[in-house]
Amino acid sequence: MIWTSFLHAACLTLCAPPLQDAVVVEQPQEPEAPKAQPAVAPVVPVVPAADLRLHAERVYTGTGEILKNALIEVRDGKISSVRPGRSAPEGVLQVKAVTAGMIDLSARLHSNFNSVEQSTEVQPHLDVAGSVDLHDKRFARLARTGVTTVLVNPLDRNVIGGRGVALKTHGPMEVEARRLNGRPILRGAIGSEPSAANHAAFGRPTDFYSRRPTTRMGVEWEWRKAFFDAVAAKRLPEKDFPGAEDLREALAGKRTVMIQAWTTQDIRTAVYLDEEMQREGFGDLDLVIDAGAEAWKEPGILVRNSTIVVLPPHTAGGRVGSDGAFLAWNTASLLVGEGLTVCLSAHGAGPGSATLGHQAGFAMRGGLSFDQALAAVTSAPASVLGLSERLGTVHEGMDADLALWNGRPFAATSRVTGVLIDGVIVVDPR
Amino acid sequence: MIQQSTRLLQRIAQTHLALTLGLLGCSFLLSAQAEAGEKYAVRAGIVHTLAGEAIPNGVIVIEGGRITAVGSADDVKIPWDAEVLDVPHLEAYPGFVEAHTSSGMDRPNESVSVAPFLNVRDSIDPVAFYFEDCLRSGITTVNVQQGNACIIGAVGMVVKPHGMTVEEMLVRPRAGLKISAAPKSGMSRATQAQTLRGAFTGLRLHLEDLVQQKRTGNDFSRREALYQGRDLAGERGKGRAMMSKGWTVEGLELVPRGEVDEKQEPLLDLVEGRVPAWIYCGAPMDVRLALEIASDNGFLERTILVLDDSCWKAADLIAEAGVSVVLDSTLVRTEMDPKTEEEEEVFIPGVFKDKGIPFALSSRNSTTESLWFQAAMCVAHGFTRAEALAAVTTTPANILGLEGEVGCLCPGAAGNVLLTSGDPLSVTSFVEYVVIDGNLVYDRSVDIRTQHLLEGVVPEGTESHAEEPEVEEDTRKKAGDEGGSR
Amino acid sequence: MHTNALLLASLAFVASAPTSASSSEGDALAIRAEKLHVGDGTVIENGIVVFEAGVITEVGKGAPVPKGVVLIEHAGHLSAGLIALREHAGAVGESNDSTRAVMDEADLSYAYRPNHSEVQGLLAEGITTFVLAPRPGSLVGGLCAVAKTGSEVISRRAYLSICTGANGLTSNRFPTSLQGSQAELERRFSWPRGVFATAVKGELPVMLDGGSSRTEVQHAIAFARRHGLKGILVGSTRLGEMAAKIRAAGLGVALSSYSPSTGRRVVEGAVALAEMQVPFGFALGSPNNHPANLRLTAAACIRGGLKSGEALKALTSTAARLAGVGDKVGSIQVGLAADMVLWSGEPTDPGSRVMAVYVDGDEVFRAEDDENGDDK
Amino acid sequence: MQVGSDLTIPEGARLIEGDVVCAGFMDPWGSLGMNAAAVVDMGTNAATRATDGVDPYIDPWYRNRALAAGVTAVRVQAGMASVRGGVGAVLSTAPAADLESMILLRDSNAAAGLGLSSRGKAPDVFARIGAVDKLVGDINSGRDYSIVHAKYAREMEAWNKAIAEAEAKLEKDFKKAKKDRDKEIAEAKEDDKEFKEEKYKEDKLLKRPKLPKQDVEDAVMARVASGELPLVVTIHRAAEMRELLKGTAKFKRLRLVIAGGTEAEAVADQLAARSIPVIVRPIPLGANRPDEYSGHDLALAGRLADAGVRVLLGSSGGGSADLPLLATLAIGHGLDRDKALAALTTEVARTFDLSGELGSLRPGRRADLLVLDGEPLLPTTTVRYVLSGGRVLISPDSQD
Repeated sequence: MIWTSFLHAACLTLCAPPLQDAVVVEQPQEPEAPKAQPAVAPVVPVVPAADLRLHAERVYTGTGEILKNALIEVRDGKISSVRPGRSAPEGVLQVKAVTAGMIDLSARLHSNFNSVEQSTEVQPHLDVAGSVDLHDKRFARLARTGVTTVLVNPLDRNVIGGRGVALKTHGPMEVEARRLNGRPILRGAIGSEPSAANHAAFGRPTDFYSRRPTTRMGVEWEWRKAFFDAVAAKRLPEKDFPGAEDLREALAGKRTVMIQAWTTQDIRTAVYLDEEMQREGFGDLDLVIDAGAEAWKEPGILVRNSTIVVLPPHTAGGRVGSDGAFLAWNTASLLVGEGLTVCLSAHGAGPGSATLGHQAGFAMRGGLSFDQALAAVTSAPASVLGLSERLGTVHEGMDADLALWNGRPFAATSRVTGVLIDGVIVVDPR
Repeated sequence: MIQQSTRLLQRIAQTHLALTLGLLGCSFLLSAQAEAGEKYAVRAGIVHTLAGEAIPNGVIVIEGGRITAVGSADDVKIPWDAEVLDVPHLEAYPGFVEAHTSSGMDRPNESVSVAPFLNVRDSIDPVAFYFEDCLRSGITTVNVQQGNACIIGAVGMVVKPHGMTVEEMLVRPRAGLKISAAPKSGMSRATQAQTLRGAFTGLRLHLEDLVQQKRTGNDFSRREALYQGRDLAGERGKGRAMMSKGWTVEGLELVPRGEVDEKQEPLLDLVEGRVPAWIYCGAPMDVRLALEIASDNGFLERTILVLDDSCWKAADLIAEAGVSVVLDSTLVRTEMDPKTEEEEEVFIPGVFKDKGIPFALSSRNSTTESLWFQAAMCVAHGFTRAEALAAVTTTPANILGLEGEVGCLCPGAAGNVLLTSGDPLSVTSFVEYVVIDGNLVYDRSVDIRTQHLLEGVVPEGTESHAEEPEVEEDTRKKAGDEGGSR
Repeated sequence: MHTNALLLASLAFVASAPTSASSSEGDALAIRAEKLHVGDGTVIENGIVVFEAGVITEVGKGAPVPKGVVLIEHAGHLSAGLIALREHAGAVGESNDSTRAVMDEADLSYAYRPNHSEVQGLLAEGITTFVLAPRPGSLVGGLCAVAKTGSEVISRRAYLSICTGANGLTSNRFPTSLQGSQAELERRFSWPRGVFATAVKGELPVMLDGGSSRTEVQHAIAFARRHGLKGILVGSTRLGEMAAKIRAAGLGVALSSYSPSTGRRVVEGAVALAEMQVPFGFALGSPNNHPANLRLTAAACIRGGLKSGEALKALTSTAARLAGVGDKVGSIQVGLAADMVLWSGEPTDPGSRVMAVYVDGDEVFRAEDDENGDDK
Repeated sequence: MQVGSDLTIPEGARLIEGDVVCAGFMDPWGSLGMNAAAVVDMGTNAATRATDGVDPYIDPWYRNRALAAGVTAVRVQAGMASVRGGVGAVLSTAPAADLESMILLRDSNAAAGLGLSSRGKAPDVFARIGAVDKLVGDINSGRDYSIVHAKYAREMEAWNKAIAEAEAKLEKDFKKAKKDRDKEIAEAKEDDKEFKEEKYKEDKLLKRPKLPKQDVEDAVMARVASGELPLVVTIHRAAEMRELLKGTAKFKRLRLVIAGGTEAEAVADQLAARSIPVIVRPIPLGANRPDEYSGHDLALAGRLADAGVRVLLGSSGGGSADLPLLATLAIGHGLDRDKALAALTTEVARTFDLSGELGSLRPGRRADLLVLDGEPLLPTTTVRYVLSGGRVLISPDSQD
């Protein structure tokens, strides 16, 4: 089976004709349709036709319920109605199952070393959006696997890499046009990556990699120093520096701070950092641990701090990431059991067997329930992005970002056969 | 009996574990071997024979390692003296068959380009974690062949992933000769092809030379006898005439086979069709060479192609030649149109299915891409369950010439049974027990590695070990950096 | 063959009055060519061009040839000298300094060596004017100069050279990232001083190297619009794909040199730009590219559907206008410098030879007599 | 079938109208259709086959581009920069799924490379001259090889005869010999002595001549020495070319072809005298070109042609689709238009023994031809139709 990545043509032909038959065919067999549209003025008897309609045997809304034989209507990129218990009208797109489009908070779609400003190790003010390449085929590939929204972050070569940007995986080819303005994210890392390229000044004083941390201690110290300086600069304007404001906003909880920390020791460090800020009365970080593979070892500290965790992909041997962290397959269910918010991610792996959908399946192999798994790839990440109003669940008014499945979602024996993003058919299941 | 061994094994395991660095030991290895005639029976909730309808509440009777009876508990009587594994909550399936792998050897490749005289027997490591993992994911038959980086490689063998010695593991020796149509490093396709053909020309010249020597000798003694007026005692050939669908060397019967260079022998076996050939193709263009070599030298019927995922483009050629194939573990391939720069995804097993080419799936030896997962991917892409399961059981069995011996639960077949908590293609079900030749060889309840992976259970004393290797490496890297600086 | 015969005749004629081969001392020269390409697309059959003191004084079919003025008959085509946008010839190893990211006041005219062999090589291919630009490697590489081949610099502030894309980055000085370089450039242009101020006022055009990828080019265009910059885009083979955007931004384009690997995009780009009426010329980038590449690129575009008239304009008048020297060179018009090439055939056909080249009225190149005219 | 101005078009034949018709262009020095690794392989030897490096599965689009430019055939080589390139082949550029229909000639030539830079480094000067002698040596051993094998054939003949006679005689004398033997045994019995068989000696005439060593590389070089295969030598420097010409002078039947020949002007007279064709690469090379190309000049083709040397034009693997365009550069730098056209058609066919098949419009030739709307080799001329093997593969309404 062969399908191409771009289907504008397909979607256009699809948006056009249904307009008519929607009006003609739809009206008689759906008497209550007008009631469903109170907003429509009585002078206009005809309901504006949907741009697109599709019928699913099962719609997993993401709010715990499963709608059987539901008819989903899409109008100007939004879901205009979801009505269960309908028979599929003629010529309407039919699928087995529908979930909200999946969201990957660690999609790693940055353009590598061009995406992190290494001249100094703390760059809270730089926005990765400037280096995102929307023509990168990886966006389309992710879209094909049902991932409709991604958070792109700077590469982990900096202690504080800068602002991440949330994007749909399909849409206009300009970042600013595609950017999702939810909750701002400040992304950095703890562990070996930020210091990987660095060395002490002796011998090679000419390059600036000699000015940067070469140890975990150093990395951790840079974090604390950055926040202390930012607070100090508040009082002493002459001490102000680019990004100080971003850091203060983070302390004020206006920005989410996303820290990559694979191993227990690094997760601990991140949480301690947050708690130190609280003790110092600087503020309370809204902390998200990215790639928190070993979160299962000390869930306690995470609970204590109600930290959100983004998990890296499950591997056969459990080993994952450059710090040799070990991810137990029951981590997600364990943390959820502890009442923590957990998001799954492919962390740049795949496509192939390591897609986000498969990760949800593997988490279920580790004991996560279906609903929890669904949340971990849709509503949970949506809330981290502060976009719960638009993304992560399937109901009226939400963005028409849908993953269309040919069987039970996340089962190894089914897959995403169709994808809608903002109401546009990006992958046509037919 | 199981309980006992279990407890004991757990104790062994603990100590064993303390020793292993990082990777946790194989605690579940239950090393009882079937005495001939020893009886074993399995009673399961459902028995999927893959050779007919599924049998609810079914019974499998195994005697002397072979299945003697399969059927509903009502029809099939369990011998009174049989050891019984009674698991009504589980489903029984035949063990999966890995049609071709280079895992399980200490090193899969040999630097010598043409080395048909080698045998993987000498490289297989019975305690390799690969074999352990096979049991976890339900693989009970493995065809171990040399890696793809060769021209003519070693003789491979079929084993079961259980046993303390290669002899114990052995299912079938001389399971074929490995050949690669794709260039090994330092060569290009042109030079690879040249060397490959050269190997067979070499064999032919060698044989012709042997025959020539014999002839010269015989002729002389004939003349001598004539001269001396002796009646010549009929000089008959001590060897066997050469049988081959390709080329033959006249008068090879004159040469006792023992005189054939032992380094050349396996190649002669191949040409005479006594062993199958496993030919690796790294690109569609290699398929042509592979088929040419096979038919020119008369072993096309006994050829199996081991394909890189790019080879789907040569499917027509393969279908025409009527050979079977083993597919790469990458099932969906992305091709890019050089003009439009747009990507297309090709589901490879689909291509081969449509062309009617018998194909076996191969695992990437990992939980996330083992045979059950590969089969599941096929279902996700529109295969029926039967088609998908066939590609990891009966088809590979046929390809290996083990039809009816493995890959199905039918009388006469080896007693290889998986007992799964549910549909083996489901991400949420597990292989609970594995029976090979009527021996219980895997029991998940005592598989500490799986527990560690799935539940993060870390037995005492192994925690630090489990961490160290990578972390150490890590700090060492750093230390190096600082070292440079101090 | 009679072409060459005639040509030889004319040569003899010139030889008889050697000093007259140079019009600098004031005595005029006139050339009549079978086809005279003015540069605005019009072609004059048997057109005559008269020039004196390096400047064209008369052009036309019946242009009056003053008494005593030598009239050179050229059985072939005559066009203005070709112009290469973005050249590095004659600035050996001094055309960029990657140690600093921003070198706003660097002036390429100081690096120009008129007599360098690289420069002479350009003449043999009929290139009489070129824009000497810094090699990519810095965010702001400096000021590009317009130089006459083997002669003086005629404009020292043709462009301010800017790399908005990845090729302005290096791994061991600020910036190492695209967002870093964007932040820096924003800073420079949002509170502009010096050349940046002039550029923002639109008085100093920019040469924007967006880098190769479509996204980088998009950024470059957006950057130019944001700050109301005028000038040309260079560097990417994908510029044609964004013809509409480029036009909207009121920018011009210098197309990269043709090469078998990237050629297709360059060609399609040229056609697209021509359709969108985006003014474009050709970059050469010698010495790393052979000077012949300039005409080869044009020819490739013609083979790909570009009108050969369009191609010639891109090689001459349009290029001159884009380089801000349209009032000095680029077409055969009264008052402009007498920079001319005598061709054996169509100027845009790589198959026609450069018979002679004039810069400021001086004959600076003359093809050695070729035999293959005779042995026919 | 037929060519002419007054032909009757047979029934049902499709008539294609066009101003100019010419034979399809041939790239005598290309790589289109080859697997990249095979082309750059440095480990090839005289017997490596180009046909083993052909990849029929490359996207047809690449070949269509060449076709659209009018290039209908390419001579390819495994190991283009290798010391011994092996047996070259001529491929059709017409897209095809199977190898057989791509191959026009499976052994067009043998090949060697002398003094070529690999990874930007040129071999040192002594090694370079040594390499030339080595090549000459190989041609020599090729010649000896065929001599030795011919000798063997004769010896075998003689031997078979000798054996036949000897055996006939033995057969004849057998009865007597048997009688004598029985007699001797009897005598031995009487005076109970032990019976001894009479010693049988054979004179060395009856010794089977030894089969000379089989060597595939020598076998190819033998074909080269005998002039059966042209030998394409990629060589650039004058010094090496002189050495090569000197060394190969003694092989009267050798058919040398020079590829590259950057400094060939220095030996132009010899090349002309021995009618050795030179495949010139008319591509504009910039400053950072390999050492052997340092003397590169677009005027080379023209100058050689003027000196009476047979000139071919080749892409050197840089992209056959661009060859016609590049050819115009050669024209612009002094190569006569007609000679340029010949350099892409008839000369190629002649050099690689394809004249009976390709390169010209004569009855009986393979129908690889172009229909143009103007003179060939003008940028303004577009190729309207391309026929390969009589099939119309490119027409105005086909895109790419």
